Amino acid sequence: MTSNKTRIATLALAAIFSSGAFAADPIKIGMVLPMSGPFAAYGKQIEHGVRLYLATKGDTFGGRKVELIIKDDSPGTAGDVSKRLAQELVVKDKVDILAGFGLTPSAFAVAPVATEAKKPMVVMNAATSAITTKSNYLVRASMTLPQNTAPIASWAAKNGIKNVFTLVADFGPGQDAEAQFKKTFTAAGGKIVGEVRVPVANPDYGPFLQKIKDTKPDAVFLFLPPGAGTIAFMKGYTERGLAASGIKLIATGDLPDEEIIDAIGDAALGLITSFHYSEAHKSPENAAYVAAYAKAYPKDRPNFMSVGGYDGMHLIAEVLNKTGGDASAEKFIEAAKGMKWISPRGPVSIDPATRDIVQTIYIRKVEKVGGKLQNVEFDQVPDFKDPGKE
Amino acid sequence: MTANVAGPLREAARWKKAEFAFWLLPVAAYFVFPSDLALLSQIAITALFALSLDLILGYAGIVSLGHAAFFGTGAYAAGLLARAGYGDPLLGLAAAAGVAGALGFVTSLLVLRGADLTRLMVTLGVGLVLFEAANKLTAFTGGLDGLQGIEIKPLLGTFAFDMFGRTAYVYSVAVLFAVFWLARRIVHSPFGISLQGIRLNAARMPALGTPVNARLMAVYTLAAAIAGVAGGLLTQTTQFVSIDVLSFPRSAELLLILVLGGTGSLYGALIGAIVFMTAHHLLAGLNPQYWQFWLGLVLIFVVLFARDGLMGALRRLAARWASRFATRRRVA
Amino acid sequence: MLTVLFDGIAAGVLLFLISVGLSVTLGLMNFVNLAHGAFAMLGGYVCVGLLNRLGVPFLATLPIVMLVSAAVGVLLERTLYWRLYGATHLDQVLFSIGLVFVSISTAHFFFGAQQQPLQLPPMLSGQFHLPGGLDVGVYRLFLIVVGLGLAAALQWMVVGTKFGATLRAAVDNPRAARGLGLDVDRVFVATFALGSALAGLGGALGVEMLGLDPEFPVRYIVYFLIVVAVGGSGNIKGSLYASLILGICDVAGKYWLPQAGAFFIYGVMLATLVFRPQGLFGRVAAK
Amino acid sequence: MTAALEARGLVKRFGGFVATDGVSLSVAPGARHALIGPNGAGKTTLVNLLTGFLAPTAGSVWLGGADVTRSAQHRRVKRGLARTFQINRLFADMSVLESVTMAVCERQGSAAHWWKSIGAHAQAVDAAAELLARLHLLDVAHAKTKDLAYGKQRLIEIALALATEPTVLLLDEPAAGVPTGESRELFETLLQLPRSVTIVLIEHDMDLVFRFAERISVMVSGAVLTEGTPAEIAADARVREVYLGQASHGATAGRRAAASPAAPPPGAAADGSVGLHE
Repeated sequence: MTSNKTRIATLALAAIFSSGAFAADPIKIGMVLPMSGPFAAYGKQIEHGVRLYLATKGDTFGGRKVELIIKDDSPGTAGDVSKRLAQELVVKDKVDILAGFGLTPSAFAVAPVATEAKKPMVVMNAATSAITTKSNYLVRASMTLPQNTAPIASWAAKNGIKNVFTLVADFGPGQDAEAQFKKTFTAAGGKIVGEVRVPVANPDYGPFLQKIKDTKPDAVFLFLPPGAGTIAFMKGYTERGLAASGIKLIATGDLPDEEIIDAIGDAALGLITSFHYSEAHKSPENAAYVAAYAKAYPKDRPNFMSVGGYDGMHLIAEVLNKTGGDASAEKFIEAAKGMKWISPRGPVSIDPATRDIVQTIYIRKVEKVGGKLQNVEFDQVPDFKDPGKE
Repeated sequence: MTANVAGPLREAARWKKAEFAFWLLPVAAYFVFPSDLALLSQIAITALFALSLDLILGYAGIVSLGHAAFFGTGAYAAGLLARAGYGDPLLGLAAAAGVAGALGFVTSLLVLRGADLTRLMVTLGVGLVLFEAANKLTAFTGGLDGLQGIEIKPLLGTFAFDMFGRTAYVYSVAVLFAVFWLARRIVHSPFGISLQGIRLNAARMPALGTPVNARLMAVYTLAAAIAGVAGGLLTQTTQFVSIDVLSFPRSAELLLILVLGGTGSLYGALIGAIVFMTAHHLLAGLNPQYWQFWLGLVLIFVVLFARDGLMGALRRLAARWASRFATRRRVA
Repeated sequence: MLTVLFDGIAAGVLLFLISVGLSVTLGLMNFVNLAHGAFAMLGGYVCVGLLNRLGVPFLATLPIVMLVSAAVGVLLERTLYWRLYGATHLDQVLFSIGLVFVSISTAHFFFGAQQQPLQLPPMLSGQFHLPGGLDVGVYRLFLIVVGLGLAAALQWMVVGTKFGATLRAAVDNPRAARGLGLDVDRVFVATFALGSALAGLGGALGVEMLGLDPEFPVRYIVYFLIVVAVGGSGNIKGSLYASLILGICDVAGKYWLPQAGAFFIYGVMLATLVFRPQGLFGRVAAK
Repeated sequence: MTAALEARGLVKRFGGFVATDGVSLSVAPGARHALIGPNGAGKTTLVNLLTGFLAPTAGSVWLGGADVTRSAQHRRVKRGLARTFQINRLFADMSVLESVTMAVCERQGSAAHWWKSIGAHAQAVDAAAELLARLHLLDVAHAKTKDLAYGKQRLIEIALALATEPTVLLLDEPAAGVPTGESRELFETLLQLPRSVTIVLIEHDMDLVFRFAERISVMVSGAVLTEGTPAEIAADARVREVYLGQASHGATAGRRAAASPAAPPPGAAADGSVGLHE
């Protein structure tokens, strides 16, 4: 009896001590991001978002101070590198949470580590739909490609666009976007009059543009990796008078994202896209975010990747507040499921079933706002789930 | 007569003390850096890859800008096999070696034509075509997203691949050593010597009755197979294949590693890999954006002023010590 | 239809413009300068910089671009390149790859990772239509004119002038040339300067269609090599024809058979290398 | 009886230039046959045609009564046809013993062995060592080729050829660039070669030629002018005609060689052979 009591007492004590112990020490977040090489801009923006959150909202949640450890997995497409870094973060740096992931391959490669090490994994950009299915400890705070593709397709079908010519870069994301667009657009009664997959590093879009011009579709659906290709295409589009001849240009919003829209220049005017974030989004949250960002990083403009980092960090913070600083995988994911908040991008929530993000997708048009090229939102699809999983 | 005349020739093939010492390093590393095993096993794999390039470049004198083609082929071969349910590591390596070797044999027919410049471009071209193919055949390779869902069975049915990378490390180092030992025998054998003959004076060899092309095809195929094994190892230890294994930068980087370490001496490949990977790891940690800059400078310096790489430097150092030691003896 | 042909020619000429510099250094000096793309990138940045920061008109930037590239070329030639004239092709490749790495980081440091915007003067942008459904892009037309002019000039220089003769002699057999009292070093410097200037010009003219960011030297290295490989290094006509053929095939291929993607152009390169190592138009090496 | 080596109407054109103009030549087994003629007469080109280093434009080559016109260089070597080069083609970074053993392995058919180290191939090493002893090279057996004096290197050039145990040996100016004293010594060794080896010699130094050869063919501008015993050749007016004004030839040979087409192209320095030459 007494022995029992004492045993219980000791257990209680132990519990207190242990809990007290972990409440004290900081919580380590290991981030895997491309900081150099072709996708260096991704890593930069995501890091900005995360640090901005910690700078504005403080760095202690659920009684534990947050500590960031960032690893460069450049080129960002080499899964073996990302996986090794994740392993090091877990084994050597003893991190409690894995986060970041600029591109799909690194997320895919790291997911098994999260599962085996029982660490929560927060995806802040990588956008292939299937990622969340690769580990039960994985939650996504950014977006999925189909999620941003379907709305523009249905919008096009609704707004008198009958025939569409699709042009995508010939790699995983491009093919996914093409597939999703076709699915939604044809289901809504639209017709695909031509489709082209162009090499990722393609020096000249002339022939494709000419082909489009000769096919005379109502609109072109475009998916290219941000960078040289996009710019060359947009310029050619105006040069060859496709814009003038009334062929609309529709795409997902990463094409004219704030990082490169200035490099595209006025050629981007009139481009219609569907996306979850625009610097021009009208809401007090975003106004505050944009202001803070401009103050912290005057040389850059906030884009969807920075918001991915920002919201990812918000998710982690809220979860810690909820669990009182406990970051063990099961508890973390349970707390994350169904979580709702107002992000700079608008209202978002985590789908309890898929651990993927549910958010409002906006239809935007590129216009000059105060001499600055912006994606101005004029229509929206609220609380839109990733259709890629159906 | 042979005994004393052949002496020095045999001596060359005999294992030196320094070599035994060298091979104690990986063993020591296992205990000294228990939490860096993931990195260490990738160093071992890179070393193996560099070794395969050294065989064709350092010994036979075949230049290549597309050696990643075989590395990648091996990686995908092992990966696809494992995904098809045949997850036994050794079986996977065998397959990787086989497929990559076959590819090596076929492409050797193209590569052996023409001089250095042509070879550089042909190897480059082959590499590019393979990359493009892997990128297009998403159904097989997963394209840019990479090949996942690879289940590797425990090594020898008992040692599972753990997250700390213990099994992976021991496995990689063991394979590296085995292949190194084989390569070491080869380069000291008549076959190996004739390869060096071809490198030193290709025009003379036929006049000695050497079927030059046959020899080169043989070694090219062998090197391809070894590169394939390295690729297979990477797949098995990371349980993932990204299209990056076929990329041009990988080939260029490998060339760089080998030259840094020193061509034509198997240890150059190993040391190059160790130094390069460690430097990359540290520099990338310090300032990710600009580590390439220093890399470039080092490369330029090596080519201009230290063409025999780290091995050369070590040799000179050893020589100096030896002489100093000798003089001290004399003084005493 | 006609438009496709026109675009093909334009694309070909662009290929010619960005690779002719390499054809000069490689073919005439037998130096594998993989850092060719770095010089092209330099030209691009100089052009964009003058245009956007100092507001120099586009056409006016071109001569400045050539001068700057040439100057940098000479500087590097005198300090580094000359050391490797005797060296093996492998060493030259490694050396120039090193240079490429350095150039990438340097560009990244000064201009950042993003694409550089280039706004063409109105007189060079847009398109006009000719009867028979031929749409002519003004800038493309401009490229064609420049390219063909350049080709003619170079051809004349190499074949028709004393300098050309001296150069060929100096390359074919430096020892003999020195014996004949030619200043081989001077010739090589001049040639290298020319190669760099051409690279810079190609880069500047290419920005509009190829874009410009630090990865430039690596991204298009393949295309330079393909042209040289197919054209046969060292003869200007060869690279021009090769570029035109590649350009037209590439454009036509993309227009009618987009699935083929980049395979096509690589295929051409490999086939050429295997069956005619000296290039389609290369003179058979004496060895 | 069949000739050890025979050329029938060999022709070689480089573009418009005819280097070899219908050469027919028959060398009897065990012969000591010399091939002379002014520079540019096409002697070396002929050797290259005979050994398969070049493919003839027309004509055929017969070795021990078999047509080898189509067979590759290394095949002809296996059939017993060996040569030395006018300009050293050696293995700069190998030890003398190593390179000769390598050649011996090639002949003994063990060159493709990849398991046992070359030093452990006793037969090969012994054979190589004996050969070196015969050429008085045993003392430098372990020296690096590039560290040896030019005279020694010429001997190695010959040693490599002998290592293939030829029945027919083509010597392309074996004494070129060798100081007179050493060249005598060198020819002593050549004279000691067994009769089982048929020797065709190209040489400019007339005294050496006349001491060594039993038959001499004179080549002029790619064709055989005449053939005969040394006495006949010495008496032949046309031959004098050819050599008139060539008195100082032996002296100028070296300098000419540098500029002659046989000189390696620039950049060949990489293979070490040219470096050795200078």
